[in-house]
Amino acid sequence: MVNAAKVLQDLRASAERKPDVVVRLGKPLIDSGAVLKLDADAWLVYEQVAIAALDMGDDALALKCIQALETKFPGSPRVRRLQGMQLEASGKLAEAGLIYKAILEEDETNVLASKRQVMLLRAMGLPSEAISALVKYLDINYTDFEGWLQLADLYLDELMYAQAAFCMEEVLMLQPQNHIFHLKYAEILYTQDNFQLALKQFCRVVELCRDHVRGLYGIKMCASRLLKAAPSKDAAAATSHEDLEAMDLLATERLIALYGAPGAAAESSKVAATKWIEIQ
Amino acid sequence: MKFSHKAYLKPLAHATKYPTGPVNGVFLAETDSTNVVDAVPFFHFWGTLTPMLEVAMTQVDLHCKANGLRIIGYYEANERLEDEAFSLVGQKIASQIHHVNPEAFAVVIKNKNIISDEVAFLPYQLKEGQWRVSKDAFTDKNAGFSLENSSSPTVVAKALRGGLGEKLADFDNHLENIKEDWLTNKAVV
Amino acid sequence: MLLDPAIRDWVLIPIMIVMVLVGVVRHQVTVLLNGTPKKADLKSARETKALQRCGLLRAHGVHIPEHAFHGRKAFLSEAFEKGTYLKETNTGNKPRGNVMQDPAYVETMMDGMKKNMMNIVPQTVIMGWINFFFSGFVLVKLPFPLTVRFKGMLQRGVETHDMDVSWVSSLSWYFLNLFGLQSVFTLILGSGHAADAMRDMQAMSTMGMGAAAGPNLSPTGQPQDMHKIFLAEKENLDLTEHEWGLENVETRLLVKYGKKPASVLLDQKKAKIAKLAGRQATKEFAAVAAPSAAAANASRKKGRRQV
Amino acid sequence: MAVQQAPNHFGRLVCLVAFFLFFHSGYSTFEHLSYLKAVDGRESGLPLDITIELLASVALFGLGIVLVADDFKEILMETEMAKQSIESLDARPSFYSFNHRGRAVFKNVILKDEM
Amino acid sequence: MSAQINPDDALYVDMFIAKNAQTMNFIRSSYSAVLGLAAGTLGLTNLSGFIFYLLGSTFLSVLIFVLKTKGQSGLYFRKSLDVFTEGVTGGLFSYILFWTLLYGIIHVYD
Repeated sequence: MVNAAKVLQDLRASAERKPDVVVRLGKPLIDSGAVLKLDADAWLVYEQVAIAALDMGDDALALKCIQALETKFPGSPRVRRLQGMQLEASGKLAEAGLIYKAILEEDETNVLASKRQVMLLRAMGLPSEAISALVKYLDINYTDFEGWLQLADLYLDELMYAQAAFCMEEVLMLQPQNHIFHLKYAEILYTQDNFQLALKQFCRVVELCRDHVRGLYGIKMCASRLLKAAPSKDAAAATSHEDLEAMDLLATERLIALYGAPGAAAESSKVAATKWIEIQ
Repeated sequence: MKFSHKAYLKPLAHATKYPTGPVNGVFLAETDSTNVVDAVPFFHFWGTLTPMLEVAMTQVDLHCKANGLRIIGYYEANERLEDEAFSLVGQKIASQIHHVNPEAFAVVIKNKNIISDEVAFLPYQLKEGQWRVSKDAFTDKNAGFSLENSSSPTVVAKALRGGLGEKLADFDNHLENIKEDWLTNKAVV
Repeated sequence: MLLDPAIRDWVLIPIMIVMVLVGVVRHQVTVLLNGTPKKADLKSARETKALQRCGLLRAHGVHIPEHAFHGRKAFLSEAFEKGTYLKETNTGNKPRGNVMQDPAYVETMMDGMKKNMMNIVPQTVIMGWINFFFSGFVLVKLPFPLTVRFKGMLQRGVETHDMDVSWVSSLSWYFLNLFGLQSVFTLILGSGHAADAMRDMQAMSTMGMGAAAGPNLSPTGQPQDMHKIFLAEKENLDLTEHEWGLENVETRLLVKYGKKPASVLLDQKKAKIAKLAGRQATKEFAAVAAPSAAAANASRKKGRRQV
Repeated sequence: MAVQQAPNHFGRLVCLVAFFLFFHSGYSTFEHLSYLKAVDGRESGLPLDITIELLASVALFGLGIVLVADDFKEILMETEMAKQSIESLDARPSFYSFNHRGRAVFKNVILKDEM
Repeated sequence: MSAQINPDDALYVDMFIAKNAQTMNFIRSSYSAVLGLAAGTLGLTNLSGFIFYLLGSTFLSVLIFVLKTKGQSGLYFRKSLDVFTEGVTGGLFSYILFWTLLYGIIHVYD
């Protein structure tokens, strides 16, 4: 029992979306009432399980959790948001919208409800409305990097790479140590054919996280692209030719070392990767 | 096109492992036939970004050459349950494949049919420069698409209910941990 | 000299126990009081966040490329000049009403007061209790000698001139407890507890100055002219030069993997400084102005706080 | 706060033992001093056995406390980040959408029993 | 405001730094209380009391260094030597309080 609670807590902290695991662990906790032994954590577990249950389509369990929360915190916007999410999950988008609207009328700064409204618009199949709603939200809640990430994804869905890159720059300023955000920015830049900048960002990824495979692949791609291309005109910002070669060599060396370690990769992927490195 | 059991299983397992977002991948056939023998799962996030896609495509290509295979099709599953449209990015990738291999097709997974006895593939073909749904696929009326083993949907649905999807690895998984066998996925078959 | 054990049993230990208990109770009450977060106003939130955004750009602009930085800089400076983010667009012209009639201000004020009260009341009560019943008591002896300077501090309430300094009066025992019980509270309540003596001291000192500020209002607790702050911030921003952290990332990476000696980085840095020095002549004014402007700004703020 | 790492029972035991030792030696000291006062002896240091007992208990306490306290976390960003996957770092719980295929898929998946 | 990225200073997780400081604080403050009680019981006075505290703290630091950090304190603290210094002065107040208390109870009263 302690273990289940611990795993649930870890999942809450890591924010990974594993609804099946959450429901599998959380359901017995809630059914047996053992969850109440967790004191203050109990209500977080209820919320977590409710959302996971909605993800899984287990509406009965979700309802049970939400009702428990409702009795404990009557009228709390956070619980009402859950009710809205439940309506969303069962496809009653308009009714969910009413709930969020009501929450925002009481407290216009309610962050959670504003975010749900964005996702509601997206669920309705109105991506551009969702984007403008999110832009409006971010104009006020500037420091919410999750919001910027989400906006980047919404733009990416619409293939608006330049805008997505802008959002990622904001994320980078808010969360500069997270290599994943550098990676995402790098991949967006690469998609925009901005190989020079992408190379630098990929380098940053590997600098922050040693031997990051995705980053190494990125460096390799960018370096070989830049080496093949004619030297660019604005030489000031560009990486020097010898540096490019050194980067190319470094990425090659690290990738070969990673794949070459005994038992590091399945034979088929090892063969493909090694050949890939050769022809690049 | 005749889909082998493996080629039917992997895309669906991929869609089941990552049920909350879009996924994509490619189909492989033997060089001299149009029978789809295998599938390789690619991504479950950042599907619109190209660098890793380029890597994946080249590596699959190399894998194919080494094993007498070729890339013959592309599959994707949309995030939204009822969404069976072919995405823009998907169309671009599929067109690229079509460029190399004129027999190429694309499949959008019917999310509602993933775990059911019905075929969950909705094939698209490039006709007059447009990707169009191939009507009545997997029935007697359309000989273009069929399953090698007509019991595949039932068997796959059963396996996926048992949690087979978790064992599948796509290229994203491979990049995070190169132990993951994304090209052949021996653990799933 | 020895003391009567009755003093130990009825004064020394009770004072300590009472202080521990009061600390625990106050922790619980503070937790209860904190349970009700107050609502903020959307527009003032936007105002503060915009300032934060500018500060972030100045501090973390190093992480984004040149073009991205300049785009943002231009945007923010224009927005600040025009007052796009101001709560009330016509602040400058409107005569300011009585501060006490602004409900938002009063609310923040009350909130701060409540918190301060929670800190001060129990301490005052205990102090009163000790002063009333035990004033002039000598409770305990410090096991180490101190200089005469400490006499006033340790023997508060005992007006004897020739008593050894290490004897401690009741009131001073109280202070000793106030600081020393930290660890006990950490053990009982877990850290981050509300029974923090340091906070008491702060509460007392700010009370003396009569300022109780909420975080959402200005640091002085007085509504100030946001437009002026925005303009000052704009000035700071204009003077900020962009320096991109990824300029030499390739070299750094090569050094990290041991492909190049670390001295390369040092050489690069030197070359850069030399290059900057060449440009220094023209930029000197800006370089001098930037820190002094910031300093002036800071001192202005400080000055306000003391009012 | 409620879910902590598994409590270290050995550490607690050590603390308990140390506490009894401490209590015992403290009480012995008290007795010893009362005796001295009763016979009007001059106070001159504690007997060696009490001192040793006391010091032993202090040492044991150190051991116990160190064992009972939570383990330290590695603070290097690199080690921490390397442990996390892209999915978890790029996750945005407040932006979940619910009309995804998961509802169709999971409804039919049999939940495995608890581990 | 010069936030130049310096490759020499590694990046840390602030949350864990705080967590470690908290743990350290817990260990140090509880142990200073124990040390204080012991010193009071022993009836240490003047300099010997402070030397006792220093010795005790060093003993504790060594314990932490060996048991908690397994000899690699650099992994858990920004400077390896922090293990020996962090929280030592902070614990002094509690030490003095408990030292005085026990010293008073046992040795000062009749």
